Amino acid sequence: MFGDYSLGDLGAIFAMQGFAGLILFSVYVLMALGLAIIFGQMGVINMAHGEFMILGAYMTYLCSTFFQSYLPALFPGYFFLAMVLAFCASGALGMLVELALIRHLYKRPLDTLLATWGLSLILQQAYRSIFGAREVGVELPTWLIGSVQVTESIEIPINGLFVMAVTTLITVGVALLIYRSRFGQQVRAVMANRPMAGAVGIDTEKVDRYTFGLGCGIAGVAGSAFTMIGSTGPTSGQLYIVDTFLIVVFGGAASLLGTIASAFSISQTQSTLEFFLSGSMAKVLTLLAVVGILMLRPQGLFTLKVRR
Amino acid sequence: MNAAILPGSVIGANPNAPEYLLAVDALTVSFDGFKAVNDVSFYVDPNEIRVIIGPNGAGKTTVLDLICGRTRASAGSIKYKGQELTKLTESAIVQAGVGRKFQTPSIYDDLTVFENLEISFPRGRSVFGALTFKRDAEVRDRIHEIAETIFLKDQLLERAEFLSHGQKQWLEIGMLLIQDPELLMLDEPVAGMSVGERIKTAELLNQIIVGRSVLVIEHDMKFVEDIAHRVTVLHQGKVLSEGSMERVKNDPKVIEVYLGH
Amino acid sequence: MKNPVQTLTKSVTVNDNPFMKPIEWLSLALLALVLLVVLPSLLDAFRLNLVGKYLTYAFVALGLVICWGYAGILSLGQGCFFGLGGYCMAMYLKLEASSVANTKIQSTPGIPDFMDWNQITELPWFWKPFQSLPLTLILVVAVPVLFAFAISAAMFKRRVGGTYFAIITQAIAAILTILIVGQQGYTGGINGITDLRTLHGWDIRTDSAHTILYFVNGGLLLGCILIAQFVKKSKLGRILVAMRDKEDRVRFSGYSVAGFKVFAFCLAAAFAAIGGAMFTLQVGFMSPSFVGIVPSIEMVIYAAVGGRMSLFGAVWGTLLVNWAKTSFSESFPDLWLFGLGALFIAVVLAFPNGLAGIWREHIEPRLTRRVKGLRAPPPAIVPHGAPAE
Amino acid sequence: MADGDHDLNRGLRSPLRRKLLMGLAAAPALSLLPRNAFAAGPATSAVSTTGLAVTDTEVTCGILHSITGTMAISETGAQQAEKLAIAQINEAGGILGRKIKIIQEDGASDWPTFAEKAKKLLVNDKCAAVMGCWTSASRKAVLPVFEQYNGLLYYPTFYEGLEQSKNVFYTGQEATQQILAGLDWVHKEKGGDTFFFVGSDYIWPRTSNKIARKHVENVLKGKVVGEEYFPLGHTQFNSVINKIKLTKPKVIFTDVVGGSNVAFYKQLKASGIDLSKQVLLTISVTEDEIDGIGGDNIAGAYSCMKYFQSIENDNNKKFVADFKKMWGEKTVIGDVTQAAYLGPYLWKMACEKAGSFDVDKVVAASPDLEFKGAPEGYVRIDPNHHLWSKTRVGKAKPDGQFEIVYTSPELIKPDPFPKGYQ
Repeated sequence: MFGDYSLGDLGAIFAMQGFAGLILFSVYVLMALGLAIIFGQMGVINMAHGEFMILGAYMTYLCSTFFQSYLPALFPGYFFLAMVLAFCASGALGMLVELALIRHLYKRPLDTLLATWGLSLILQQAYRSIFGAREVGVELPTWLIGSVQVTESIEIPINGLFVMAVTTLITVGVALLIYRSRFGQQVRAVMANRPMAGAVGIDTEKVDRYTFGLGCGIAGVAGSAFTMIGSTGPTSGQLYIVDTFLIVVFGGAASLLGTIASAFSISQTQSTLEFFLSGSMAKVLTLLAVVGILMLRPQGLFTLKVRR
Repeated sequence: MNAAILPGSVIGANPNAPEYLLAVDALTVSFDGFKAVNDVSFYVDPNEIRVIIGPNGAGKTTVLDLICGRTRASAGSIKYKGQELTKLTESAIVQAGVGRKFQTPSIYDDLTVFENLEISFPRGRSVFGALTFKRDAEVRDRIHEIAETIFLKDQLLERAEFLSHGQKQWLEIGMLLIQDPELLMLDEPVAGMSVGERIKTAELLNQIIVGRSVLVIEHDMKFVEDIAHRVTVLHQGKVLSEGSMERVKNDPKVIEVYLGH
Repeated sequence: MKNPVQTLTKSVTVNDNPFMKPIEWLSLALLALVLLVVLPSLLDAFRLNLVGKYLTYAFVALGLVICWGYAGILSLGQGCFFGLGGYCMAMYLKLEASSVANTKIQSTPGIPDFMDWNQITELPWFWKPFQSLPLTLILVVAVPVLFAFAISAAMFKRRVGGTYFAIITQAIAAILTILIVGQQGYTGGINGITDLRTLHGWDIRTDSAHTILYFVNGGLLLGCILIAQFVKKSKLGRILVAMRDKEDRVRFSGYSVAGFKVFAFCLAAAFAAIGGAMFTLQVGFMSPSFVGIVPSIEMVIYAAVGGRMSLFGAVWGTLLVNWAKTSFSESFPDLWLFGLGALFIAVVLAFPNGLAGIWREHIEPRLTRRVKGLRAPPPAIVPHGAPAE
Repeated sequence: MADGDHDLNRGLRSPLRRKLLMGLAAAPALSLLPRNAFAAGPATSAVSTTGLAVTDTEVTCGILHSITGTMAISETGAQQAEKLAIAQINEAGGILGRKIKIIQEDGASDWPTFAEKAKKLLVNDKCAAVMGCWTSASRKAVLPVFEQYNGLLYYPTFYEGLEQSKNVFYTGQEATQQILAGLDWVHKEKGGDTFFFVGSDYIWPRTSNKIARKHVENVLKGKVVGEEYFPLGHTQFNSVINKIKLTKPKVIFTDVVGGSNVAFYKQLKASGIDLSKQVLLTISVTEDEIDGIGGDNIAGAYSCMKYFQSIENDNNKKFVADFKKMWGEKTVIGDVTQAAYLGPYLWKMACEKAGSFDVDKVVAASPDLEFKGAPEGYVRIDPNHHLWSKTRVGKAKPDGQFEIVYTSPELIKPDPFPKGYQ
């Protein structure tokens, strides 16, 4: 298929394709990070993860309309405030959900799946009632639209770079929080041994609530960022859920590094296959490969071998 | 490990020789580089009661896990009646005649005592065997017999979760008995028991060891002294000492790491 | 003292494992009465066909009771097996409807219309077996069961369980949907296989055919309940429960756990497949929208509402949820999703045993007392803490 | 039972609402009066001989769309238009002197439900006609029902063709009508000779692209340099956009639908492809879709439809005004919405020509009927049950409307089984 193209063309395309892979990687990490915390650290199967993302997207939509109507001068910068608000809204909702629902189900992980599926239906209908059944169009500030011209033929989408930056920031932030902070220490302690953590004076319920809230908040930021590249509608969250779970599971649920590695390998596979095959087959093959590998290596890519 | 110190064994004999019921040879397992069990060898005779002692983290439970196939060995061999166990699945090991009791009572809470014992009855272990399994007189009689032995004959129809801790331990022992294993492995059978239960358990063990070998992990020295034919002391994944309780008790190495503190 | 106690215990244990307890016979009779007598006499042909459609989901729920309730394996991919069973049946019906006489306007007469549109000029090899009815009837069950076997044997051997299994089955449902939609020349794509007319020359679209199919469906469902009851009452049923609680212990009682799980999963797949085939017959088409994630999870909720441990509950749960869906979604389309979501949450939080739990805690004790009172055995015979009460 | 009255009332936001309410409330009372209020019509025994739900004052019409589920977004406009048309017909005296009574059912985005409800509308409610369905899958599901019970369906969506049923009238365009004129235009005006096809992976895009490819290769003597399909709901298009950049087609031809649509155009815009320079022709974006995509993201793209809200003629001005009056100022009107609006009128005309509501007679009277009052302009029913219509190319503007840059000079003949395109 490359016979007709000049070397320069091919080089440019490969460079851009590399970036496409990196952007997809960032998107996947952003999608999966919140879930990796909730599912990986807490063992809760949050089927409403997509809806928490969409809540973030709707917050961004509200922000954009608000700034357009009342503060048009500040419109170029609204996106940052929108992401903060998205984090707060999804995080707060997450904590509420933890309080009302999840905390009763820690011993029954499969039941969290059913309950959160119910929650996702309720949230979808709520979005539909509040924002209407149609997708909403989120106005972006002009500086986020378009692409950077690197060379004559290499162009990199700005929103892609922005997503990459957001992903990097959040990933580093989460890693620091989990592995370096006092809170992270408590989270890990609670996950490792709940009764013992309680016995040494950690308020395990509070840690659970904040952890769940953190995961949902990150989902909200992801949703906010995705308004740049995807649709915002009541059922848009459903589009992400299978991919997200596969990434977390494939990475070996308990490790953030695993999630990142898994997002990397899946995104690279998919983006390469998409380039050489047709889109639908690329998707099927990627999913099949992931499922196949999981069947052979159920513990995922990265896990510690321990005495059971 | 020096085979010469084992009474009743022949120096230089092939460890695979059928005189040993169980021959553990150079057994090693490592978890991410940490060697939980390191080059452990010991040999159990038919009808012998062997107790494994050692401080926490010595690798005692891991050795049992390795024998019954729960954990896979990194190196070494485990031969049971001349058959290599390290390659077999757990269920095949059980079917070969090795029974295992866990540290915390591991019974089926949702089933009755009767059903707990019935499941352990060694017949109809394949899928279709289980489908066509009939609760006939042989099964009933055997279950009643075992229930009597483990002091639970009045609780047969009770759901297992309502039993006391001691009763649960007995039930699990009963579940092993009904399998009629030649090698019985017990992980801390009297832990958490009241004094009365402990005496009853010792009595129970003395009853059931007839005609089989038993491998026991236990911390309770009084209890160990009561039942052990021989004792193996593990420390940091290695065999520290082995022999009669008397001998082990006076081994300076043992005193230093274990009995001393 | 010793003897009387022993005989007492024995006299209980001798009868402690009948195929069905009186209360269960009663439940079965009640279900049969409602399905085969009450509903057909109350409902017109149209509504009856609707109930028939719901009952095909009950097959899936029934399978889930065995696979999820008893064996603890939650599958989010039951739609795959329902769909495969349904597609197998639909392929036969479609071939029959695509006779050369019916399709003479096509460029290749005698093949299904959607193949003709996709420039396929010859019947693909995997369609050929479906020219024969007996072969089709075998494949309706065999294909999904083999598929279930292939998925589950690999995973259970490697001890994939619980949440992982659920997520992987979900992914498989997603893959299968994409494949069916994408390979439209061979599968009919997103429209599915439609316009099915006759089964071995018998027009399945008439009201009388629908009524007959309804009774066949009801009969098959009761048959599957009896099979499930047999499994549940056999030692295998108790092993499944034991496995769900203490998988290791079962392994150390000398059982190959993977084999039992594979069996439970395949049985559930077989039930789902029968349901799918009956669905195709009664509704008249099959499409990928019954294969995907959403229907698969909805089928889990049917079982959960009925009570994940109750065979009869599965049927009642399916009927209840679908009835509610049809009537509420007509009158309050907005509220319906709120209601369905709340139902999921309520069942999980407040009624983990579903309808069957409510029945068992509130209605059955009274009934049992009645029944026992009539037969008047000495009450002393019930030992304290008798099972299942 | 959710019958039409309830839903209709809820949506009405105008003086029209009050009038309609009064009219509807009066309808039952009318039957008590001697037949003079609406007595223009002929006797019931004359207009209905097959047991349809026709009384001296009323005739029942079904509306069958998804109110819930994923398709509700798309189907809203169609059912609104159908209700508007029916309200207008009623106001003007109904059909054969009878008011149209609506029975609305929810297909719930679920195909068996469509079949179920279709059967209910035909068997229980004896509807004389049904306006409904949106996706091909739902139409395929109800088709056997309509054929079995000899019902009458008016189907509004542009679709892939390859179907022709005695019991269905297709008021949208079939694929050749929609596509060929657009391709010809882009070839002639924009010098389009190389094409890249991107579609969602299901029957409509695949069939449409097949027709488009044949036309490009055989008629336009051009080249298709790429053809890609993505699963419904796919949201990542960067790889295919790179492929487009590599192959440098003159024209990107798209039929991506749903949430994927939004993602595709946002990512296309972000990748630096400037739609004012790169020609993009789509057959899946109407004013409805632009709402979600965002006008900025798709401005400059060309869409190929038979109707745009911005068509300048008196019929359309009145239609747009009435529609907004009934359903709110912010609503937009897309191609399917307008096609749905035609259904009740075509039915009315056929009934009046036949002098009967009997399905066979209505069907027999339909071919060659002309409807001059259509917002899109004049249309005619072909004997193959599809409509003769013009095809237009519109250029998307940032405000979400289209600037019509081309209108086919003549009505285009519908050809659901195009020879040479299969």
